[in-house]
Amino acid sequence: MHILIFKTNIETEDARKELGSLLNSHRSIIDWNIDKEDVDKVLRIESELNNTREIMTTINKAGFICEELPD
Amino acid sequence: MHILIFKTNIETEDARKELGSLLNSHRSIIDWNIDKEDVDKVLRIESELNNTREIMTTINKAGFICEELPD
Amino acid sequence: MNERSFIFVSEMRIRDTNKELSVKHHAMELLLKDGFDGFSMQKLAKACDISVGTLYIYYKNKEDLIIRIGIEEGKRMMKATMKNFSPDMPFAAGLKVQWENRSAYWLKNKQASLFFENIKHTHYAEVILNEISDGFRPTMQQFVKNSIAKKELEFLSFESYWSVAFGPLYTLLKFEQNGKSVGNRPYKFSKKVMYQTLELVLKALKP
Amino acid sequence: MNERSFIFVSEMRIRDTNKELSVKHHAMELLLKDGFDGFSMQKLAKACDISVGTLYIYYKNKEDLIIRIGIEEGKRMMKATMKNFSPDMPFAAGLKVQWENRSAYWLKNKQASLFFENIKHTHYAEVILNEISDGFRPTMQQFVKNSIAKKELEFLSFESYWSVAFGPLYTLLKFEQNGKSVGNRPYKFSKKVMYQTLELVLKALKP
Repeated sequence: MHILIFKTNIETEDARKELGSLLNSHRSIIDWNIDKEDVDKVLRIESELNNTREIMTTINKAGFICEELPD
Repeated sequence: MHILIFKTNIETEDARKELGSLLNSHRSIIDWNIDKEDVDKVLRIESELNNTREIMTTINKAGFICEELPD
Repeated sequence: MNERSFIFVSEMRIRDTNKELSVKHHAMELLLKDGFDGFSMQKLAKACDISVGTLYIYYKNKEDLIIRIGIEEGKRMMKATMKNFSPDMPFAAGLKVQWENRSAYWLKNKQASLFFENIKHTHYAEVILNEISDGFRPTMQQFVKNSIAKKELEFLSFESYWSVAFGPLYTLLKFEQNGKSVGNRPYKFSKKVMYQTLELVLKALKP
Repeated sequence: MNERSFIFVSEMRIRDTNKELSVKHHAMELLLKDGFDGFSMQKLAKACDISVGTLYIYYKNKEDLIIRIGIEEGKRMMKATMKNFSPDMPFAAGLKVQWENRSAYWLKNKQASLFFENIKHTHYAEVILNEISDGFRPTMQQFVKNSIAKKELEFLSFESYWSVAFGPLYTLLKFEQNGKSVGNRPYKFSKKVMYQTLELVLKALKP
């Protein structure tokens, strides 16, 4: 399993729901959560694949900011 | 007795000392203190006279910011 | 002009007890919320909806404010603790009055009680204690001395005595404060449990 | 790329115990300093000198971090409290072991002890308690039950019992934590005073 960490702009409940429908239907994603308290609204994904770039593109296409958070 | 309250830019120990030599030698001033923790570096003066303007001018002349803090 | 005579200030204080109480209430609230380091005159003025200038008329700075509020409230607490109490009372009767007075003050003044709990750890404690415990400390010491002389109380180290005489009471009051006792059990202070506990404490301290 | 396999993470955890201990230490320090509301993952990452991203690999969010650190440390505390203890012990011997274990843990783990003091007032307490008190709570309850059945302990309300059995001990430990007892008296914890106090408590609880 791979853990992918992103910085996002998901703030509202609506945005969270929209993201949810994207991620919940994604074949490789086992679990995910957003830390809404964090300034970077950190998105943490547990994925079966090492597919950082693909997930980032998917989320960006839906109109959200989503960047890698460096180690 | 009158209590006069000012907003200043007295931050350093040196500035405080310089102000001290001004105020300690002033005929009308009974006691004074600066709240260095405060963002406005509040100067609180206990004076025998109602001489807000005169004291303000004296301090301004010495090169410090000193303004009335409104009620 | 922001100057005003002390006579005017004194009159204002008398007329403006509500404002003073509001300052005290909000100061304690902020100190409990943000801690002593996080507290500031600016935040307090905002919470009280008065200008910082007005606050500085009454108090020289944060230190002065905390200490003077602590002294004022501390004196009220000491007075409440001493109600109907005399150091010449039999030990059991005297400790009962102490438990009743302390629990009554705590339950009626939860904010102030918490404030005193927290101030213990700060440098303000010493200044405040020195101002308020005139009379209180000697009276309590006399009570202990008399009780030992009358053979109504064991001779013990001070901390051993105090932890048994008052530790259980403050444990119950802290349960009440949290609404929960050990292991998250819901808890509501009751006089019945207090008196039951006092009985045990009196048994422990009897020679 | 910021992805890494769990196997790698596990290896890192084993190799990097120092980093994990550092996160735990700094988390408790920050929580004590800024409170639970003032604490953030960003501040913690900064204090540990690691990136926020690294922190999120280990913990889902602030809630997850506080709870997991609480559970881990809580289990350590429970284990320490249970050392050489059995619910079948005579009451006096059992309570003595409890006082010895609890004071030893507190004195060796002051930061964690303070952390548990403070977490009591938060919503994290319940989750953590449910995870760690398996075995602990039933054992302590069995001990009390046995002692009452053997007529070694008075039958009392739970809070009355607990406040007398442990209130004085934690009062002494808080004196030690502040370096001061009542009225600003300098204080240093001593086993002699602890055992003297335990004697009184045992006397109080004996039927």
